[in-house]
Amino acid sequence: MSHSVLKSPLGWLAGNPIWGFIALIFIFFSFANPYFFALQNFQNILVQTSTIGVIALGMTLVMINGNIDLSVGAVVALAASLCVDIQGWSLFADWGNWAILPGVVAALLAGTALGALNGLIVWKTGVDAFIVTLGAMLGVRGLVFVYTKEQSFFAMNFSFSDFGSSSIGPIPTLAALFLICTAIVHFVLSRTVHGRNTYAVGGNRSAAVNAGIRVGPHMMINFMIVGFLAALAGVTLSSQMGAATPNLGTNYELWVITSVVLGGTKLKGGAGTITGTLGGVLAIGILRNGMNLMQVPAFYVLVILGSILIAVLLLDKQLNRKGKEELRL
Amino acid sequence: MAHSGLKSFAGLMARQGILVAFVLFLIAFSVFSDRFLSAENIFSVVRSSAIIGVMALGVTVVVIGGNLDLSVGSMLSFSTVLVVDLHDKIGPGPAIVVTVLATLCLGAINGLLVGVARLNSLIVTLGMLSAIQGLTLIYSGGKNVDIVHQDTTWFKIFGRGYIADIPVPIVIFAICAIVLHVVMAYTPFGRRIYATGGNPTAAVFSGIRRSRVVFATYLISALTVAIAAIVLGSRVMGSQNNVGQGYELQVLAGVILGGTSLLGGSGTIWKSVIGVLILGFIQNGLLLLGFEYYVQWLVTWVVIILAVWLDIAAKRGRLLSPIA
Amino acid sequence: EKIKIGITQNNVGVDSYQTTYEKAFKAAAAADPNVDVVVLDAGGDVARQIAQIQDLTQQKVQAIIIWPTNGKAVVPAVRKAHEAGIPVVITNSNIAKEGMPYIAAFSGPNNIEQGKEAADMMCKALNNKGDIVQIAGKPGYTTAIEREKGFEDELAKACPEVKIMDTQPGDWNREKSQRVMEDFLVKYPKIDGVYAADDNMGVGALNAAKAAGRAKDIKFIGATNFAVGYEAMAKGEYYGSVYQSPVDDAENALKTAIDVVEGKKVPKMNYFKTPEITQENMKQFTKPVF
Amino acid sequence: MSASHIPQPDTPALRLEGIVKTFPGVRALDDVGFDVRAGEVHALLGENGAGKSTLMKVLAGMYEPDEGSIYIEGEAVTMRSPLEAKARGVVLIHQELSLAEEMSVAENIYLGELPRKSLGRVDWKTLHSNAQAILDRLKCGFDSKRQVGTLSIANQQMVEIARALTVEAKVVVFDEPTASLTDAEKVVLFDIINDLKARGAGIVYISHRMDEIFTLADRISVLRDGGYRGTLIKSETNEDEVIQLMIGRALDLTRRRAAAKTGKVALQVEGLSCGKLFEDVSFELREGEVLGFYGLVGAGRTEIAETLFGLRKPSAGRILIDGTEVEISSPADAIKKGISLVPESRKEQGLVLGMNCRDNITLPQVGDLTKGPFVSDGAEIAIFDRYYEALKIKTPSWRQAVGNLSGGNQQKIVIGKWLAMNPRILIVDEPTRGIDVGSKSEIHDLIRTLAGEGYAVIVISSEMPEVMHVSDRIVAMFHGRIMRSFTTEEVTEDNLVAAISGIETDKVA
Ligand SMILES: Nc1ncnc2c1ncn2[C@@H]1O[C@H](COP(=O)(O)OP(=O)(O)OP(=O)(O)O)[C@@H](O)[C@H]1O
Ligand SMILES: Nc1ncnc2c1ncn2[C@@H]1O[C@H](COP(=O)(O)OP(=O)(O)OP(=O)(O)O)[C@@H](O)[C@H]1O
Ligand SMILES: [Mg+2]
Ligand SMILES: [Mg+2]
Repeated sequence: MSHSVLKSPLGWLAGNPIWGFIALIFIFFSFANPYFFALQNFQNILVQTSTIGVIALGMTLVMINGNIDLSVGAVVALAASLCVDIQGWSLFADWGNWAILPGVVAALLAGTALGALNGLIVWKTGVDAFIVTLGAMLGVRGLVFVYTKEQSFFAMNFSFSDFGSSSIGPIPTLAALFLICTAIVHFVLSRTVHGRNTYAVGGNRSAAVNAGIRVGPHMMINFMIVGFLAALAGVTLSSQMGAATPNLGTNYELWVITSVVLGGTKLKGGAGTITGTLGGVLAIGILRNGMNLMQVPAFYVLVILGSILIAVLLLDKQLNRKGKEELRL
Repeated sequence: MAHSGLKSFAGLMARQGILVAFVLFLIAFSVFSDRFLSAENIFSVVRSSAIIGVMALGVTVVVIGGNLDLSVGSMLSFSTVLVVDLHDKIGPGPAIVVTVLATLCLGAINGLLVGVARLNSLIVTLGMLSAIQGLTLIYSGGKNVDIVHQDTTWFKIFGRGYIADIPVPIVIFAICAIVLHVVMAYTPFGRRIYATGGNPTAAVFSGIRRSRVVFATYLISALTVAIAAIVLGSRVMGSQNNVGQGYELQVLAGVILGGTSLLGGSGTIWKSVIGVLILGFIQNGLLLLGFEYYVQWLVTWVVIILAVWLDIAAKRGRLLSPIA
Repeated sequence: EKIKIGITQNNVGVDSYQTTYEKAFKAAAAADPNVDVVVLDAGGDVARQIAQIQDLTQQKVQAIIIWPTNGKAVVPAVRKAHEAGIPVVITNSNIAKEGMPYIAAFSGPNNIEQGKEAADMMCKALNNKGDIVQIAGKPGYTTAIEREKGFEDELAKACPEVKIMDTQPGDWNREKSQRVMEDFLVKYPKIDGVYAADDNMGVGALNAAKAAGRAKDIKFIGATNFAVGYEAMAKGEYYGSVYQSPVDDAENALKTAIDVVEGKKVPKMNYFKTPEITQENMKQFTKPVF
Repeated sequence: MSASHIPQPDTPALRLEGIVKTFPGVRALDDVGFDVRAGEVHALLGENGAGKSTLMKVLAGMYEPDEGSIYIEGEAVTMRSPLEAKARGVVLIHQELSLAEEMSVAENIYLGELPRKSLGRVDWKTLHSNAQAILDRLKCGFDSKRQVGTLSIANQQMVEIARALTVEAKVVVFDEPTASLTDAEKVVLFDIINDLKARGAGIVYISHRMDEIFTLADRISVLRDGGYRGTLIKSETNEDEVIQLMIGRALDLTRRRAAAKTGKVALQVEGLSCGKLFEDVSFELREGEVLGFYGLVGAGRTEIAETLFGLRKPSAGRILIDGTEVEISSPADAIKKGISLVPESRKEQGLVLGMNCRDNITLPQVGDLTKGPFVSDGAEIAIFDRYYEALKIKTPSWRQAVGNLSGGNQQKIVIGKWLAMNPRILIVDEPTRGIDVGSKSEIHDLIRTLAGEGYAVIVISSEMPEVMHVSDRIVAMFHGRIMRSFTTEEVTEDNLVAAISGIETDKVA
C-alpha cells in the first residue's frame, strides 16, 4: 500500500473493485425500485450498516495483523445485554437519563476486556487466533446466557432508544458515530506508528519480531480495539432497538469478515484499507436494503448474497491478474 | 525418577497429547457420574457424534490440503432434505444415489472455485453456506420433509440398525475413519494432499497437479457430508431445512481439537475422531451432571484452548509462546 | 386505492409452520383485490427485523404486521412505528406488556395458555404423579420462553407431584432433540413423560425412546401439532399436542390488519383457538399439512 | 552490570563464552567461544549445519542459549529478545530475507522504530529523508517509497542490509549477505563494511565464499559440528589451511575436469519468448554437456528455466526434445518428459518445510514408489539413504522436518530430490547458493559426473567461478536476451562481464 504512488482512477478501481460494484448496484436499485433513491432510505442504509460497519473497522486491524476474531457476534450480545440491563438497575433509579451511562461504560469495558483476553491468549499461548476466538465465540455466548438467564432486556427509559433514532442535522446520530469511527480508525491505520506496525506484523511476523516490535502487546491492542468496537456496536444496536436479546449478533462475525474481505483485506494479513472495508460494508448494506425493498423472497436472498460474495472474489481475481506471463502455479 | 517420569509424560503429551487429554477427561467425568462410562452411554454418545464425526473426517482432509470448508453444515441440511424427500418419491435406493451425486456436485463447485479458480476458501465456502441454505429452502419450499412408512423401509438401517450389537452409525463412522486414515497416511494421493497444504508452490514445482488435489479434497468432504446425511435422515426419518445449521463450527472445533493445523499440511484423521468424541462427551457429561446447557459452551471454550495450547506447547518444548 | 400492508416474519423456513403461514398469508392477500402486501422475513435476527420495520416505514405502508423475533426487543421499534402514525399488528407471539400501548391489536395463539394446556394434559396422562423431562425451544425466543413458563407454572399448580427432572433446549430441531433425549434416557432410568415445545421435537424424543425400547413407558406431549405428531398419535405412540393452524393464524392476522386500517373496531387481544388434541379427539381435526 | 564499569580500550566489542544450544536431537552449539574486536571484520566459517546461524541467533536474542555468556564491550549481558539486542547495539542481517513485502522500503528499513510526531503519527518526512540517505550511501537505485515486494531479490537484500545502518551499531553480523547479490552490489557492500569497520564497529561476517573472506576479514574463526575449532589471522594463513580446519581434510579446487564427450542434441530451443521476460532465446543442449547460463540478476535466466519446466506459457518459439517439438504444459508434464528443475528458492519452491526429509526427497515420484495402492516405506527410505550418503546431508534422521535443517542442508535435500528422478535433462538454478565449499565442490563434481553419464545439464548461476568451472559452454544473458555464447576455450572473465553488461554482442548463440 504505497501511499505515495499516484494511481490513475482506473488503476484505483482495479485495486478497489468493491466501489465499482457499489456504483453498479446503486444504479441498478435506483432504477429498479422507486423507494430506493430517497434521502431517508440512504439514512436507513447508513444506520443499518453502522452495526456491522463499526465492528468491521476493528476487524480490519485484526485481520491486517494476520489474526481474526470470531467472537465479535457474542460480544455484541454481551454488551447489549449489559448496557440495557444495567441502566435499569434500581441503583441508578434516580439518575434520570444519566443512568444510561453506567450501562454504556460497563458494556464497553466488558468488550475491551474480552478483546484483551483473546489477545492475551493469542500472545501468550501462541495458539492461532482463529482457534482462540472460535472457542471464545461459544464461550462468550455462554456468558451471555449465564448473565441473562435466557431473558431479553428492554430499556424502560425511552430516551435510550430515542438516542438510537435521533439525528444530527440530516445525518442520523448512529450513522455519524459510524463515520467518525471510520475516520479515526482510518487515521490510526494509515498515519500512526501503531497502524504501520499493524501492517508489518501481519506482513511478516518474524520480521516484525526481529525488528524489535513488541508483537504480542501490539496484537493485544488490536484485539482490544475490535472488542471495544464490537461492544460499541452492541450499545448502538441496543439503542436502535431499545432492547437486548441473548441471541443478538448471531452470525455477525461471518458478515463482518465477509465485508472486510470484500473490501480487499487479505486473510493472510499485511494488506488492507479502511476505505475498502467501508466499501465492503456498504455493498452488503445496499444489497440487503435493495433486496428488501424489492421483496426478493427470503430464500433467494440467501442464494443471491452467497453468489455475489463469490462473484466479487472472482472479479477481484480477474482485475488483479498479472497477465499471461504469470507463473502457472 | 520422578523427573524422568515427568519427562516421558511430556514426551507422550507431545506425541499423543490429545489422546492423553481425552483419557484424563473420561476419568474425571466418570468420577462424578457412575453412568458416564456405562456401555449404554458410550454407545449413545458415539452414535450421536457419528454424524458430526463423519463430516469432520472430510473437513480434516480439506484442512490438511490447506483450505477450509464452512459449507458442510448447510450442505448437510440440503442432502438430508433431499434424501428424505426423495425416499418416498423414488424409493430409498435411487434417493441415496441421487443425493450422493447432488452433494458431490456441490462439493465440485467448491472444488472448482477454490482449487481451479484459486479463490479464498473461507469466503467461497461462506458464500456457499448461504447459497446452499437458500437452495435447500427453495427445493423444499421451506417445509419439513418426512418419511411416511418409517418402520418398514430398509433405509432405517443406516441410522437405527445394529451390526453385531453395534449401532450402524458407529460402524459407518469407523469405516469412514479407517478408510480415510489409510488414504491420508499410506497412499501417494494422501502424501500429495499434505504437500499441497504444506507448501502449494513447492507442490507444483514437484509436479503435483495442485488444482486436482484441492478439487479432490472438496469431493471427499462432500462425500462425507452425503454419508452423514443418509445416517441423519435415517436416524430422524425426516428433515428440517436448517438441520445442519451451525454444524460447520462444531465440525471445525472437533478438527482443531484433533490438532490439525488450519495452516494446512499437518493433521491426522484419527485425532479428529478423538476431537469430535471429546466434544460429544463434554456435552453428554455436563448433561449427566445436570449443568445448564450453556455451561457446556463455557467448558468447550476452555477445553479447546487448553487442548490446542498443550498440543503446541509440547511441540515447541515450552509453555509460553516466545513472542515478546 | 389499494390498502398497503407490510409484514415482517420471524424466521421462514426454520419450520413448516412458518412456511405454511407465509403461503397462507400471501394466498389470503391475493384473494383480496383491495390489498397489496410487502412480505419480509427477519431470518430470526432481531436487528434485521428492526431494519425491516424501518424499511416498511420508509415505504409508507398503511399497517405493519410483526411476528416478533423477540417480544421484548421489538417494543421500541413498535413504539416508533406507532409514533410515525403507522398502526402495528402483532402476530403469532405477543410482545412484552410494555409494548401493549403502542400496538393496534394482537392476533395469534396464546403461547402461555398452550403451555398450560400441555401441563393439564400431562397431569391427566400421568394421573397427577410422575417424573418428566422437558425439551424446550431455541433459547432466547419468546415462543420457547412462554410455552416453558406456561407449562411449568401450571404444572406446579395443577399437579405438584409431577416433577420436572430436567430441561434442555432442542432448538426446534428434531435431531438435536433426539440427541438430548438419548442423554436423558441414559441419565434417568425412569421417565414417565416428555413435554416438547413442539411436535417436531416431540417426535425426535419419541424416536430416541423407541430406539432405547422405552417408548411404551413414556407419555409424549407436544405443541403445535405437526403431521408427524398427528401420525404418531394415530399409531398410539404419542399422547397429545396442541392444535394450531398456521392458516388460521395468517388469515386472522391479515384480517385484523385490514380492519385496523379501515378503522373498524377490533379487540386488542385477538386470540384464535388452539385446542388440545389427543388420541381420543383427534378424529375431529384434519391432519396438519405441515 | 556494575555502575563503575569503564570500557577498556582493548576490551573486545563482543566476546562469547561457552555457548551451548541444543535442539531436540541436535547439539547445534557445543561450548563455543571467541571474541570480536572493535574495528575488525571477523569471518565465521563452517560447513553447512556447523551452527553459524544458530550462534548468531543466540547473539541477536532470537534463541536463548542453554549455557554460556555474552559480553558486549566487556559487560556481561543477556539477550532476551531482538529488541534488547538492538538496544545493546547488536544488529543481525539475516541469512533469509525478513521483510514486510506490502510496505515501503523506508518503513522496512526503520521497522520497529518509525520516527514519531504528536498523536503517535508517523513522521513521514524524517522517515523518507533518513531512509533515502541510507539508500544513497548504499548506492541503491530505487526510491525509499517503493513497495518492497516489487523489488528484485537482490534489491530486497540491500534493504535488509540498509537496516544495519540505522543505528550506531557496536556489533554487526552479516549472515551470508552476498548469496543473492551481483558483483557490483557486492563491491558497494564491501565498501559499507569497511566504512562500519572504520567507525569502530565489530563485524561478524559469515560466508561460504573464500574469495570474499580473504578480501574482507581480519581474523577467521571456524566452527565444525557445533564446536569451536580455532581462530586464524588472515595475514598468516591461506585458503587450504582454513578449509583443512573447516572440513577436516584438504580440498583440491584447482583440479581440471575431463573434457566432455557430448552426444546427440537432447534439447533444442528456437526463438523462445515469454512476454517481456525474455525474448527470442535459442540454444541447444547435448547429452553429456553442461551448459552454463550466466547473467546479472533479473536477466531472465530463471524465467527460461521455468518455461522449460512448464511453469510459464511461452508467447512464441518452439521447444524440441530429441528432435520432436513438444508442448510442456505443467511441471508434471515436464517431469514425464524427463526434465528436472532444482528451483532458485528452496524455501518457497523447493521444499515443504513441515514435511520430513524423506518425504520431501521422494515427493515428485511418490506415485511410482508404491506397493499395491500404498506408498512403499522401504523404497522411500532406500532413496533417502542413497542421497543422504551421496550428498552428506546432515540430519539426525529422515524423520526430521526439513525446516529444522540448516540452509545448506535444505539445499542438498532439494538437489537430492531432483537427482532421484534420474532426469534426462537437469536444470539447476543457483544450485550452490548457501552451500559450504566442501559440499560445493562435491556438487560440482556431481554435475560433471552426471554429464559424464550422459545427462544434459543446464546450470544457472550468478557466480562466475562456478559457471566457468562446471560448464562446457556458457550462455551470457542481458535483459532477457542471449548476448553471446562461449566455449570453455573462448571464455575469459573480461569478455563474460562484457557480454552480460550488454557491451559485447554476438548473435550466433
Ligand atoms: N529450530 C531448529 N530445530 C532443530 N534443529 C535446528 C534448528 N535450527 C537449527 N537446527 C540444527 O542446528 C544445526 C546448526 O544449524 P545452523 O543453521 O546454525 O547451521 P549453519 O552453520 O548456519 O549452516 P549453513 O551454512 O547451512 O547456513 C543444524 O544441524 C540444524 O539442523
Ligand atoms: N528490477 C526489478 N524490478 C522488479 N522485479 C524484478 C527486478 N529484477 C528482477 N525482478 C523479478 O524478481 C524475481 C526474482 O528476481 P531474480 O533477481 O532472481 O531475477 P531472475 O529473473 O531470476 O534473474 P536471473 O534470470 O538472472 O536468475 C523475478 O520474477 C524477476 O522478474
Ligand atoms: Mg546458516
Ligand atoms: Mg534467478
